[in-house]
Amino acid sequence: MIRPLSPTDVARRVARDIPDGSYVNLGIGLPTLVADVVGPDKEIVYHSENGILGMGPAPSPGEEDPELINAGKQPVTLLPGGSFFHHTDAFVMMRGGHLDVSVLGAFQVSETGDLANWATDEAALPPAVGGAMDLAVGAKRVLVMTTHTTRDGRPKLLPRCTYPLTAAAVVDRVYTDLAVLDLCPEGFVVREVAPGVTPEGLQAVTGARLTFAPDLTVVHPD
Amino acid sequence: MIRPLSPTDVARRVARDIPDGSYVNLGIGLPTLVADVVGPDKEIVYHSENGILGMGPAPSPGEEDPELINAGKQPVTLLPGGSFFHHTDAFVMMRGGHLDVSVLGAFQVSETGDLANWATDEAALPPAVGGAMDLAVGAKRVLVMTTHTTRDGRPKLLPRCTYPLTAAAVVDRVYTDLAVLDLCPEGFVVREVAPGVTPEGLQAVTGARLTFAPDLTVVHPD
Amino acid sequence: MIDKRVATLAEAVADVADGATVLVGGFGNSGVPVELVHALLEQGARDLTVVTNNAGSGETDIAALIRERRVRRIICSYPRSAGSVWFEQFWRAGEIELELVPQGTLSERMRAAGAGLGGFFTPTGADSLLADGKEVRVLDGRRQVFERPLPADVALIKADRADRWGNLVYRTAARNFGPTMATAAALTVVQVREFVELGGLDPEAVVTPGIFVDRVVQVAR
Amino acid sequence: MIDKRVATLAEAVADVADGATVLVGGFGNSGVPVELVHALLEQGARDLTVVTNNAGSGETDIAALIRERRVRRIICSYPRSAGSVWFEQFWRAGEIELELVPQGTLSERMRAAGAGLGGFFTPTGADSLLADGKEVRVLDGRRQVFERPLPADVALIKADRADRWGNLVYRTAARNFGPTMATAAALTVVQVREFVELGGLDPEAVVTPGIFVDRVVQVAR
Repeated sequence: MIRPLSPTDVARRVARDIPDGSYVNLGIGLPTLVADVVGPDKEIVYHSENGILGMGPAPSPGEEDPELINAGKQPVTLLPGGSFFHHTDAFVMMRGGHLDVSVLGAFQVSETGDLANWATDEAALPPAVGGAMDLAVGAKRVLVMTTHTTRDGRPKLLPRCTYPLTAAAVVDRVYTDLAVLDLCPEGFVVREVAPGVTPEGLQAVTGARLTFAPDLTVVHPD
Repeated sequence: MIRPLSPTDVARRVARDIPDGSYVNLGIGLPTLVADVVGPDKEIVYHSENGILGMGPAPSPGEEDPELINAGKQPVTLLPGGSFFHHTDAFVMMRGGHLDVSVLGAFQVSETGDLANWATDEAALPPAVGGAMDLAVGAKRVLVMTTHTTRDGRPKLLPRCTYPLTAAAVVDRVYTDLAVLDLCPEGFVVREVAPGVTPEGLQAVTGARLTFAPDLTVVHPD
Repeated sequence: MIDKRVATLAEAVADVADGATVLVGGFGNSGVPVELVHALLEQGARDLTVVTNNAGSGETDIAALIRERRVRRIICSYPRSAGSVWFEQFWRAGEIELELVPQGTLSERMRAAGAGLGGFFTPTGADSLLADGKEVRVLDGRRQVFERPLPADVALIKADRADRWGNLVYRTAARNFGPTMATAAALTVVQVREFVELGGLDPEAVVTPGIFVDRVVQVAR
Repeated sequence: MIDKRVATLAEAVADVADGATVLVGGFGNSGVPVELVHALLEQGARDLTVVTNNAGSGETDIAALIRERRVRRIICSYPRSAGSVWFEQFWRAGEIELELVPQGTLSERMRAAGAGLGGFFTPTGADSLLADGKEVRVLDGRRQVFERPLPADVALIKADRADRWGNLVYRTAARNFGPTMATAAALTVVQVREFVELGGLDPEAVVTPGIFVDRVVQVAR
């Protein structure tokens, strides 16, 4: 029986790949879960593109500062050692390759590491990009955290993205509710699968052709 | 009898053209004299390209701070309201057109407003440019303060510069020991002359053809 | 004597012209110069190009400017939010133009304007449709798109404290676009919480030196 | 746990390789990381490209590096000063290469490297012989020259105080090239006067956030 990972379990698995001492930007949505599950043994400096390094957890109710918000516009706190800077400098950090890890959501990822996470083909909504493209091109490692398929069961890991690209050939690793996959010269290489997931089963819900690592294991979120 | 203006008198004449409240950069050498003669009725904010706004006068002997220096590497002070910033921002101010006035020295100025003030044709010394080119292209008004001729009597105001250019078509006004000249579409237009200087006499020591303003006056430094 | 303090919000925005390009600071609801935008609304300038990160939300500030048909064109990175109903309605009706710019490029284009540069190449967006029609060049082994400076007539920003020279410090993440916008506009107008004496700001900690600021008005919180 | 403090100057520069490009902060004698440069001299790396505003003076720091034949090439804006005798002697003998860059362009090229940009157009020097061989384009009605980023292997800079995350504040005009150089090098090494506890620097007044810093060593004044 397939037991897909919960979003929190995927976040735990991502957290394991973030080394102590890293400078990390967590994209809006699923990626923000990562901060909640990183263990206290690691000191991670979280970056927010609106001008914060050293972001701490959400404030207690009633303690919110309406101007101290993260990129998702939620109230946050600042840790000792944190700092504020202006937007242009925040993007120097991103685009300039100073972040160790960027964790992003995705609509689609291609087997060449292309990322589509800012626009669908829906023309009824105005387009909006925010910092997605800067995050995708700049970090030393770009990790994608997403469900393996769309809500209606269509694959998100594809030979080529059909949605507008955010950036080409930037994704290093993808974490889904069903698997952990690396982007390699040969395309998607599956390193780990969720409990009960078979290679055939995973391939059936994936648009791109998968390669399975010889040492394929079952995901251990912790 | 010709009475050339002293460097201090030239500085006084320049100072008269600097409006109250201006942001001003004074180049190394002669231009630094200007700060000494600006009257106390004007509040001028002096900029130094090494990262200072609101520079004050030289400190009293014994009060020097070896790290608080101006672009000429002389010890200075900071006025209340002054601020420090990094070099890149200092040049944003210069190149970005934020300075009201830049006062520069010159080896040569051409009748089209070209400025040569960083290199001669002497090959024995290594070339050095510093911030000269940034100052010349960026300020809202570029004023040149120089002797009318070289020490050996050769003209500095020329049809075309023979020394390497700092920047083309940037000079607004030239102040020499003999005259005040504007750069106009027709070339050098003489506005004021030092006591005893005749049009013919001035033309004789000038390389470019001069036009004399109909309301030509004698320089009053104060 | 330099004194950039003005007494009223109305005075601060009195001469914004029809057709002006106006930079408006803020990210989400942090650092938005709400009172200055409302003063601009009252002042009546129209046919504006507004440069800002978001496209307003609810019924205040930028959303109100849009609702009152003062904005011909908006240049921003993220016009969509829970409350961006006025923008969305006008956009769907074809009554407002949108230039979508990646957030870092938006900030960097304003910086280029303030820094007197002619443009820059950036990898951001170079492989996306936001590079359509723009020059793309391979530099340092990656595709990069040429982006041009984004200067403006007016910047409206919010800071925390100022002195009469217009030196500014900000508060937490409300700093966001303020320091860059201040450099990019011909006229920079700032609302602050508090005025301090000249010399009352630490010269090592001034974030926006007064050279970039034209007018400052106090708005009590 | 992040702790960028190192105990000795020798440790701070231990792995600078022969052939490295090294940014050295300072303007005149203000903000020069003298002790770090001396540690580099002792460490022995040679064939260096040194990027700095001036070319050293007297017998210390950069002048000493030149005298000891460690510098193959210098990229700077103003190599000539009263005491720049070693540089001048080597330059005349053709034993050191000089790339002369206008001061603002030098700073901006390092910023471009730190900011991940592919280059920029600037009016500075566009009409001068320093634009020879470079692309010149008319933008916004003026001639502008295309300048490329200037990245480096190592930056040696001087700050005033730091915490263990590598956050930095500077002192007066000693700040100069430090904040920009810190962004442009793969390895940024800083000498400071004093360490403070984490949280001991005002988050509103940090000038160089620790993300740009790799090692910090204390040098008593």
